[in-house]
Amino acid sequence: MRYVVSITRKAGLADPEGTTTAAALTNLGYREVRDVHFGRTIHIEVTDGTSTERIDEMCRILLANPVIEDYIVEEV
Amino acid sequence: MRYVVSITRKAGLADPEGTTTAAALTNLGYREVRDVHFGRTIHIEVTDGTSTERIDEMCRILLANPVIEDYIVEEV
Amino acid sequence: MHVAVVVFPGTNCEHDVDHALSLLGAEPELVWHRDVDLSGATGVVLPGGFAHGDYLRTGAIARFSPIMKEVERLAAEGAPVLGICNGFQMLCEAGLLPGATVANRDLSFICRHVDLEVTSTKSILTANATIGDILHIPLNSYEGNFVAPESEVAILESEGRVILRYHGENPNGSTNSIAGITNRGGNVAGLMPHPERASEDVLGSIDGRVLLESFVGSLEPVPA
Amino acid sequence: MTEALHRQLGMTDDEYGAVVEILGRSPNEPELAMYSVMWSEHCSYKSSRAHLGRFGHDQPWVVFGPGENAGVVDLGDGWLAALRIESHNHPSFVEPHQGAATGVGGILRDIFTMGARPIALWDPLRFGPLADPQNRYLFQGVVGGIAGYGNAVGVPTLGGEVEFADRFSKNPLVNVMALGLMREEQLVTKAAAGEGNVAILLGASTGRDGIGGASILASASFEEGDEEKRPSVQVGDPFEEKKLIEACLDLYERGLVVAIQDLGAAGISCATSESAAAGGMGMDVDLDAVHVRELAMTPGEILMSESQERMLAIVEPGDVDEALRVAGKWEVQVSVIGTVTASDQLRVTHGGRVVADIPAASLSENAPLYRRPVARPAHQESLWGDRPSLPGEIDLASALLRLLDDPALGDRSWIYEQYDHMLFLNTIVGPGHNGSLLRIKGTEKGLAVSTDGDSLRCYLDPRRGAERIVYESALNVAVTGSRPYALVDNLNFGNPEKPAVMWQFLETVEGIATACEELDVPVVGGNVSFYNETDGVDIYPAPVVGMLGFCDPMPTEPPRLDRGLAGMAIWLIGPESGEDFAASAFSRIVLDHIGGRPQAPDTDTARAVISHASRLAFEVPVLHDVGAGGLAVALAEICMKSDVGASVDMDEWQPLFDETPHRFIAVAPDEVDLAIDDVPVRRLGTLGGGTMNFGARGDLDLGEAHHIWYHALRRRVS
Ligand SMILES: Nc1ncnc2c1ncn2[C@@H]1O[C@H](COP(=O)(O)OP(=O)(O)O)[C@@H](O)[C@H]1O
Ligand SMILES: [Mg+2]
Repeated sequence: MRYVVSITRKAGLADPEGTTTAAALTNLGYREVRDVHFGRTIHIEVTDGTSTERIDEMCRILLANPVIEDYIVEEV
Repeated sequence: MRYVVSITRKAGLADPEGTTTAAALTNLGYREVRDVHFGRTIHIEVTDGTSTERIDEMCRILLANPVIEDYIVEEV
Repeated sequence: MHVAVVVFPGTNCEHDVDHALSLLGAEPELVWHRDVDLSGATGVVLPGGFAHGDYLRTGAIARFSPIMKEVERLAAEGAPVLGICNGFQMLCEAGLLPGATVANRDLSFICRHVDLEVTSTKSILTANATIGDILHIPLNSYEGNFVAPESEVAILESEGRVILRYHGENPNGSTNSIAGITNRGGNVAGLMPHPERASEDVLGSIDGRVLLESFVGSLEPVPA
Repeated sequence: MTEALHRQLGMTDDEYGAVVEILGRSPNEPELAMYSVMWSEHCSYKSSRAHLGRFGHDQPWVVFGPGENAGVVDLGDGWLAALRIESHNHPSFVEPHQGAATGVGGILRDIFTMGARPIALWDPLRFGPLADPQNRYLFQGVVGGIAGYGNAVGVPTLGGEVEFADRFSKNPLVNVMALGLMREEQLVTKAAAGEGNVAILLGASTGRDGIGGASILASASFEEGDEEKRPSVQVGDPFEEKKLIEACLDLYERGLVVAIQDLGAAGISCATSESAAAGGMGMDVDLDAVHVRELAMTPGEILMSESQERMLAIVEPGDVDEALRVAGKWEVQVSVIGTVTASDQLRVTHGGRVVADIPAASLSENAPLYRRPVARPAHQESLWGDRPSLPGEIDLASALLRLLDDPALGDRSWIYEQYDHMLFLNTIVGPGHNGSLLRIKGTEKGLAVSTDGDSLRCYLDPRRGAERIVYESALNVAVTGSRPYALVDNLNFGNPEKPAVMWQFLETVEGIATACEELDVPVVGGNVSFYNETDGVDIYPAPVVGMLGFCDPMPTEPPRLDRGLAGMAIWLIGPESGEDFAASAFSRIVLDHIGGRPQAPDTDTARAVISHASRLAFEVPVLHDVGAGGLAVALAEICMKSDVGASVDMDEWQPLFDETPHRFIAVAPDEVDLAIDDVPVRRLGTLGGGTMNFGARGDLDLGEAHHIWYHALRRRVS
């Protein structure tokens, strides 16, 4: 089975990739763009029967940095 | 309105980040992990009425690298 | 062993730190990250590089190396622990220092000399310096942009734990131009720039010496 | 009707016939794949091999010339240097970031395959004009890829060079040079010796990366609509490579390796066959043992995969356990995949079946060899006749500003500040000066490197252009106090099936070989990249040389451009003509003219000037070779880096901008006497003030010059 973890930077913290991309899109003429934020996803394939809690634990321990990031776990 | 673009590396290409993270999880005792792949997401806030096609165009032009990445666009 | 210089897979500044500390009379010893014993060490340096390729997040995987338990023990006992660049990022990930670093403001790697202002001398890294000193030292990083929740930054500032700040231009967008910080005890310190790269005249600057000398000076003599 | 498989793989009918003759039967699919890649232009040098023997390399300090993975020279006291240059042009066009990154990875493996620790990189680059967004994308991607890989793998990039010209749109050139250092005990080669010895595969797992990729790609031209044919891109993993470097160096230090070979084009098939053939042996290879990244790979795929970051080590049976332990310590994956045999055959099995059985040496030794037709291009004469017509008078300040605003003449720190150029604490003179200078810690020895190319001058006259880049690189290392010691060359050309391209190629070989003979510099390695052609348009002939200089002792205060002080005298050392404008930056930028015939070099002057420079480097604070942009640009660079103006007196404007070869500027306190027999020396003026003052010809404000120069490249990429 497979889970996907989506990680985003906590609101209010610098997101240079997002800021730069928003500026680049505006420069290219995409005036409808108001804000861009970057996130990352981690796709994890695990043996069947692995619980969401287990993935959540991996996130807390290793995959996300609680100081600056939020995450959500979804089965896919 | 908001869209999220989810970008993943094309199948078959090496994913060193994924491989290294999988090994780290295994080292930490998560033996149920079989495979890890990294992706990225771009969260875009646009003025109301912006079409999916428009976001798709941004992806082709700037946001994704079609040579090595696949992407999907979703409204959220 | 006087100072342990820890080597993780992907670390690359270990020999440089070894070289610079040796010039200052310290007795550094390179230690592999899977070693579990630092009982002979009176201080530790986590040098720069790309431990585990900087994959996942800088310092994230390294923090779980077996040796980090010993580093945490030494830090708790008040021994000097210094993280340079990638080593600084590991100390943040391990919770020994607050905050984190993200991509540079301009999204490009920066390798050049920058000016640093010494803003506190209450740390193992700045004890021998003088507040207001301007040091010319190389910066060498892609993810050197220091960030922390606002409350955390306020605490760092009010407790005088920002020890080094970029002077003049802020090269990477770091919050409050922060280049180096310390813990409450002053014995754990981290900075993004590389003092070992400014430790000999032929390298163009010796301004890093005062920092490394502070560190070496804070080490206990080797037990007889 | 489907085309015969061998043709799809880029083989001619004759080449296919040769394979049948060697085997005495038709090849099966994996065998045909092996021959097709190993006999490709990229791997076999079939169009160039016949001519490369022209390069000399029998100087006594040469340990290995061309033929091994890298050239090796002796530095005395047990020290050896390894050097090598490679191109990754086509992959960088397909995917600039990964293409450039894997180019760096590949060349580093060539260095540590010899036993040396890689200590520095250089990156000669060529792109189309930056006004085109596609070119900007390629340029930024390539620089980012080199930075991303080089920095993370922990090898500093100390310099390079860059040119922009239309002919490189759709066909950028990405060359990388690497330098390694070792103690002589550590030297290893690829020759597998000893029946029964064991072949161990180290490093990344094998996936379906770039099968037949880099090599086939580099052996054919691009045409519009070719996107679909492009093989899958290889993704670089600098972390894996860093582990491999440390593991291999550890294995050498413990004496656990009989021979070692990196895996590049054609992957396992190439590494095993080359290693066996070099030792006059055969090898049995078991593909089931290979650690793979993907399930269900066919034997052909495993054999031909070009997955990065892999090495093949030959180890004595008694040392295998220890070797595996050492690799394990560095967290490098290993598999034992083969045995050296006395049979001469490369025998590959999979699932108990023999999937290939061929004479190991035939892949390289029997490779086709072509003497392609050669003819001087029809337009060459008229190009030579089309000389730049010079205006009588010019506005000197505005002409100089236009040159300083050129992205290839302006400040290149936008590039090199993205590269770690300080790691290892050896960088004594880094990027932004002339040659790089590295110290060898614990000795008084120094190593200098300069990479140089000049495709426009080579287009106007390939032989003279090639000779002149060799002399220029020699002068660039001389101004660090080093003497020219060894050279590697990267020959980037268009389609060799065109006689005009072969003419450019042969003229270039002759030019490089002649200049190296005159300087007594061995050519210890090189690389040929043909088929740099898109939609029928060939690139300018673009040879690039990497000159290694050596000094012992090294100057304690080597010259740098930023060591000039007000009051110091400015000297021009070397000839003046005021006439060499063909291919000059002035003609290209100010006159917008390409034509004429560049001046021929003068070997006696070149030698005298080079040796004078390397002596003066021990006494004088600033030495700077006069290159693109002539005297005016060279002076401006000194003024800008030293942050001091200058007063210069010239009767005419032409000598400030022409590009007569074999000249450098020295800046020194007034009392230092720079004169010498055999070399013209003339005092040009004095440093001081806040402008560049050209007497009656006016002033240029230094602040303004600096602003334009600093932003010339930057403003075009951001
Ligand atoms: N692609 C590049 N990568 C790194 N450094 C570069 C690059 N291009 C130019 N440089 C650096 O910029 C400086 C000026 O380059 P160049 O004008 O070619 O030198 P020179 O004319 O003295 O041969 C050199 O120090 C060179 O190493
Ligand atoms: Mg040059």
